[in-house]
Amino acid sequence: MIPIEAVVGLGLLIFTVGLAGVLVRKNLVVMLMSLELLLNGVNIILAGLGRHLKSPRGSIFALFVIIIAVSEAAVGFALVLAYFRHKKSYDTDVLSDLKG
Amino acid sequence: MNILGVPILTFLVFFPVAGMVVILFLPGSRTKAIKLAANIFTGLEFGATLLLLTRFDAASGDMQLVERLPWIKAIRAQYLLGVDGISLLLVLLTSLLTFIATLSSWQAVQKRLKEYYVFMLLLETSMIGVFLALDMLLFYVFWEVVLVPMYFLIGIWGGERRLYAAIKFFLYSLFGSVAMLVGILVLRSQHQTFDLTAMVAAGSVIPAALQGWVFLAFFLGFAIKVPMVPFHTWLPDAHVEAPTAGSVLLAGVLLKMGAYGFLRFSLPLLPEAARRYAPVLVVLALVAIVYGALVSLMQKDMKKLIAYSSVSHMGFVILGLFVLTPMAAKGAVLQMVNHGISTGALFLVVGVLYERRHTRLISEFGGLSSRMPVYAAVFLVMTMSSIGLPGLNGFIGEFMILMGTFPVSWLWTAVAATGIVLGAGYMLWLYQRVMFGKLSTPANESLKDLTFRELATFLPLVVLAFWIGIFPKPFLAVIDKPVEKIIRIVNPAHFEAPR
Amino acid sequence: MITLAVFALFGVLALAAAVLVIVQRNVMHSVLYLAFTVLATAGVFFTLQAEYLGAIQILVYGGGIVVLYIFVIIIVNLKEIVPERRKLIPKLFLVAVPVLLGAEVVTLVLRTGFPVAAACDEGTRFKEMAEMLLASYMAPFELASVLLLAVLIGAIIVARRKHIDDPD
Amino acid sequence: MFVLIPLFPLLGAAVNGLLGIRFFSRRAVGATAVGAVGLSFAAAVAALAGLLRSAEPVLVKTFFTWIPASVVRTAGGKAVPFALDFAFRYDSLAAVMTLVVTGVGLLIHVYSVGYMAHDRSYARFFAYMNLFTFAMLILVLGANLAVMFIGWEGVGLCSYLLIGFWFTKDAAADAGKKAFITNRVGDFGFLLGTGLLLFALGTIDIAGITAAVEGGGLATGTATAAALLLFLGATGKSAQIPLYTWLPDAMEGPTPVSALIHAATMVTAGVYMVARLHALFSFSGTALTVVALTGAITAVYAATMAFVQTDIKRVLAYSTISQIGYMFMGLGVGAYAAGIFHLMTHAFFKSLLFLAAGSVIHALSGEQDMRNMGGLRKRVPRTYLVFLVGALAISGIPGLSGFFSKDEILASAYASGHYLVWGLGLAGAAMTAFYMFRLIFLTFHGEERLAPDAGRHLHESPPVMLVPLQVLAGLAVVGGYVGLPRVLGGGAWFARFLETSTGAHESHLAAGTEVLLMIVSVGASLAAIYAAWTIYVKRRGEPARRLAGKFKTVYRVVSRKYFVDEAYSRIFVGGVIAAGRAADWFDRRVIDGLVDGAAGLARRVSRLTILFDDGVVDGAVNGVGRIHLAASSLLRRLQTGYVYNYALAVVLGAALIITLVITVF
Repeated sequence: MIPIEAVVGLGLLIFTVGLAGVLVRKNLVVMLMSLELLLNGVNIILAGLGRHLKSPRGSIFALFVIIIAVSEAAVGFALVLAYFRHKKSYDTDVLSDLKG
Repeated sequence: MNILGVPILTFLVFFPVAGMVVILFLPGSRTKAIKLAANIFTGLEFGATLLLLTRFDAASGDMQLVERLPWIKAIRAQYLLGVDGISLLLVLLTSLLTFIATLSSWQAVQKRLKEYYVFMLLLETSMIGVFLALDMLLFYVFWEVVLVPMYFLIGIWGGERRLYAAIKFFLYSLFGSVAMLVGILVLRSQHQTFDLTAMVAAGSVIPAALQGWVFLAFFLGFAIKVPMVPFHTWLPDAHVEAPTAGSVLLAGVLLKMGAYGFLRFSLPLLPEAARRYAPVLVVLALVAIVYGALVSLMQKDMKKLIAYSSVSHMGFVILGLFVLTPMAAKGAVLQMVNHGISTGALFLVVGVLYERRHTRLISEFGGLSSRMPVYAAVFLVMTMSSIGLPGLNGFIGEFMILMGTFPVSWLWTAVAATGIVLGAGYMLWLYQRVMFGKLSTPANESLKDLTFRELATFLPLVVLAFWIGIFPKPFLAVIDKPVEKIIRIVNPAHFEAPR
Repeated sequence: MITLAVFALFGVLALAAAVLVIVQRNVMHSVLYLAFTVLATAGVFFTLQAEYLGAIQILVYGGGIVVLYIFVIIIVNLKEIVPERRKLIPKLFLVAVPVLLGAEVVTLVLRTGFPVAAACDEGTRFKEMAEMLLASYMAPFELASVLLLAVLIGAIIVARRKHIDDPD
Repeated sequence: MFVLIPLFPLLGAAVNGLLGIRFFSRRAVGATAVGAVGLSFAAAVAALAGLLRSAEPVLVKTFFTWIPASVVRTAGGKAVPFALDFAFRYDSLAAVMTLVVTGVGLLIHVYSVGYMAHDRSYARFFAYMNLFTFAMLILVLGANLAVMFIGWEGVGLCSYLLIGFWFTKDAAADAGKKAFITNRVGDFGFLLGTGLLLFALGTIDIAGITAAVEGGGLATGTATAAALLLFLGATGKSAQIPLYTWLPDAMEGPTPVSALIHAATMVTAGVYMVARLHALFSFSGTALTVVALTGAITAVYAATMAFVQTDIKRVLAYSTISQIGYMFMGLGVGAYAAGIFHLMTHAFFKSLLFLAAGSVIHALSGEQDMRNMGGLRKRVPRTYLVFLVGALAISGIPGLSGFFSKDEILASAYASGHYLVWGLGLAGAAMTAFYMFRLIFLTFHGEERLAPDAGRHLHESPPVMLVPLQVLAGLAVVGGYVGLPRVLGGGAWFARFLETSTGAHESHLAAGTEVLLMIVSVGASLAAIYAAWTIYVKRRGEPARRLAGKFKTVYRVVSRKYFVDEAYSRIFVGGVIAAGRAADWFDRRVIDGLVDGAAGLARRVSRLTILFDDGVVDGAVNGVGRIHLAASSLLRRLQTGYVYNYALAVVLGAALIITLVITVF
């Protein structure tokens, strides 16, 4: 059987990679993609635990996470498009209108 | 017994408030309507007090027509009104003087008419409230409320230095009433209630030492109001700067609140302290009589002169109260009413001249008697009443006070009697400089005599002056029992047969 | 034993793809690797006997989101390559932080360990999941549908090309 | 019946006062005034008749309780209810007084119809005169001291109004004020006396007092004190030493006023009061002697001043003071009836003299200074005749009323052993004769020293003035026979009539000595008249001028009325004003100073607190503010606006929390 530690480890790794992606990459689209990675990591962990505890709750949660991910991606892109039309660039550095 | 469904005392106290509301709703522009409304309300109020007179039975000495409603249960403060002979007379005086004052300010006041009459009615409410309240807290509330309208009356419609005078008046009285409040609270702690009748019934349950302190607190509060000599400097300023109607009420009623306070609270509730401090107050009263008379000799402003004469007259009242004999005390109460009538009229007299010449300096006038004979007659009657000419009201009061004081100490009577001589001095000198002599300035030539309205304001006062002078029996009968009751508490030795 | 092997395979694939997604210069390549990662995780789901989830993953994630990315990139015809001006040290620092975070979580998990098999064996079959989904999780289920509708409208409005006569 | 006596003048005063001034013609005003006093006189006569017929000597009429009862503690410690009734008392003394007041008053009213004919405020004058008569009658009829006090002050008020009648003249207004205030000082004594009696006896009713005193319920000390206090009041009203200074100035008023008030009625009020309380005064011996001495000294003292007066009315004023001194002398020696008798006769001839002087002044259209008169005998013969009768009466020439009343007093003085008083009286009589005839010789005899315009339309007074003068002259002659002494065959009817109300004081003197005394006093008077004649007629006033020249200082002192006026005004009036000024200064500076000082102090303290407030407190507050600002500007830089910084911050935060969880748990 698959040891639970492995599953959680894998999920966590993907999560970390996603997080690094978000922090490192300046390109907005790539950041969004890293975001998706994050969520996938979480799903893996959820699925693993679901199986480990032999209850369907894990996968139900994962399902909901996916729904959230979908909506987040949609809104993300809408913003990106709007932003792109406005600023002609994806570079997050330009994005500093909110300077304090 | 009630009018329009409202118990009579409450009606008396709050009817002017109804007047205020009506006037508030009248548009500011329609001055005639406002003036009319004000006069109607004060007139009806006076009518109501006459109605109260019919309900009042002079035989019993204790409180009548008592109205009792719980007010603040937590501290057992009640909305408690009652009337006995003393407060009946003072209420009658208040409503009469307010009616006359309102009538007299028909031409006198031109600017901000609405507020003027609103304050006047508020003043009347609070004054009558003071005289009818039996619950000490309620008494204190009305006592404070009186200050507010008077402050504005002086502050807005006054003379040049009106702000100084108004503030001085307000702070002085406030200082006094704060001390009084302390006294009331101490009494409350001793008697567990604010109800005056209960406190009096309970007798002197307060230890003598504490009584001394409470008496001192009350003394401060009332002495400033009377005013007694060291605390009197607010009076001339307040009078000089107040508008005519204001000073009529200030002299006619406000000064009586102090003396009323002494008689209603200090004497019955603190008998031992009253007996112990009586000589001190008598000396202060004598000083007031002589000092007031002397200072008024030197005044150049008519109102200031009359103000200082009030200090002297009120000195007589305090003397009458603190000699602790029934005759003197009754004389003192009657003298309160007389002083209200004569000084009120004198201020109206000055007001008439002020309206015509806009000055109160005696040097500005002279020889008016030829131009204004009726005015001269009224002024003469009031001057004679003020210096206590027999046949007029002043004499009865002074005679009873002096005859009451004599058994206690002939020296006191002698000093007080000099007050009469000095009184004749400064009043006649005033009358002579204003009315006799030659017509000094051309402006005086064109002075016209009293109009019918002005005469109407004087008529009731002149009639009362003669009535009390010749037949004071009804007035004295009313105050006979209550005063005797109070004196019996304070000075029982007076009534016992010689052992 | 085989499932373990399959699990390991898919796991490594997913991880590699993930790393490549964030490393790639060209966005198009990143998208492709993202698709690859998604499919790998679907495989993992299958090994964990969460078949329904895996199917959903492939359908929704793979079909939906990845395709969406592709469209967006094509529409926006993202030509210029955003120069990564940042120097290496800050980059390393930036990578170190998530790694640090990951390490901490691991130590935390290890310390607490996992609860022994749950007392209630509700079974992971698809039937039990469906029943539970539509019983105790009915509210979130409905809310999810509402959420999706809201996002649908929101995305359209935000992304729309502004016309002059538009009110806002 | 006697109740009506005061009622008529009151009605007359009211009618004239309220209606007369505006609506009545001069004739109507005159008619109402004279009518009122006339009716009152008739009522007085009727009342007298009633009294003579009625059995008991005293009639008391109580109208109403004036001041209701209240308990009073008397000296003996008794708690007695004391009430005051408004009541009248009519007895023989009151009868005499009412007759004098209304009778003489009537004649004076008739006279003043003519005298005041062309005065502008005619009605006001008569209103005051009627009011005065009413007040005097109240005084005379009062049953207790309080009611008497109403009349007492009422009379004072009317004299104030009448003296200051021509108020446009400052001198008149001042004289009025001076009169009222001096009277008021007297009333001060009266009130204290009343108070003492109330305290000692518990009553101030005259009958009560007389009964209590005769019953011995009073200590002599208190009796003397009360008597002296009341006497102080009497001196104020009757212008004796020390309160006489107002009478000479009172001459500013119209002449009929002087006649009525300062001759016949008001000034006699004091005498009446002492006579009314004769029981009290005779009970305390010292009080009596004080009265007698004051009377005697005043008589002589006033006479000296009359010597040097040049104003005709002032001479008569001092003569009045002197004559009232005689009355007090009579009372002082216990001969109350004699005192009152002199009061009556004095009322006749003194008002005659005043009115005659009035007609002289009227004739000379206002001239009052004797130096510009002289030789009027021929010009106004009838006035001269009545004037002469008056002068003879006052000098005590036998056959005229003055002789009988004055001798009665001198005889009683001698009989009761007051030789000093008798001596002074005799001297006074001589001096009176001297200055009266000095006046006559200066005004009526010798050459005319008239001012040019005065002489032109010099005319005899109209009959409306002369008739009353002649009636008074008749009374001045006949009046004396009412009290014809026994030694001259008379029944001393007057004394017996007054016995009922003033007690029996028959001075039993041997007939011979009494006649001797009469001869001595008549001789003295005649000598004085002869001396006056020689000085002023034969040598035309030469010796007077020489004498004045020699004794310049004495002359100046006497003519300046011993500087008493100046002394009074400086000591009393000046003292009071100085005290007033000091009190006023004290009031303004010290008390207001204190109050304003307190206000100033409060202002300074508040300024301090403001400084403290700005410096320290605000400082701290602002300090915090500044720190805050600096910190926030620092923090501001954190908000770089770069998205990834925020992401980093989030992650860092999470990391920190987890490390915290690990380390803690």
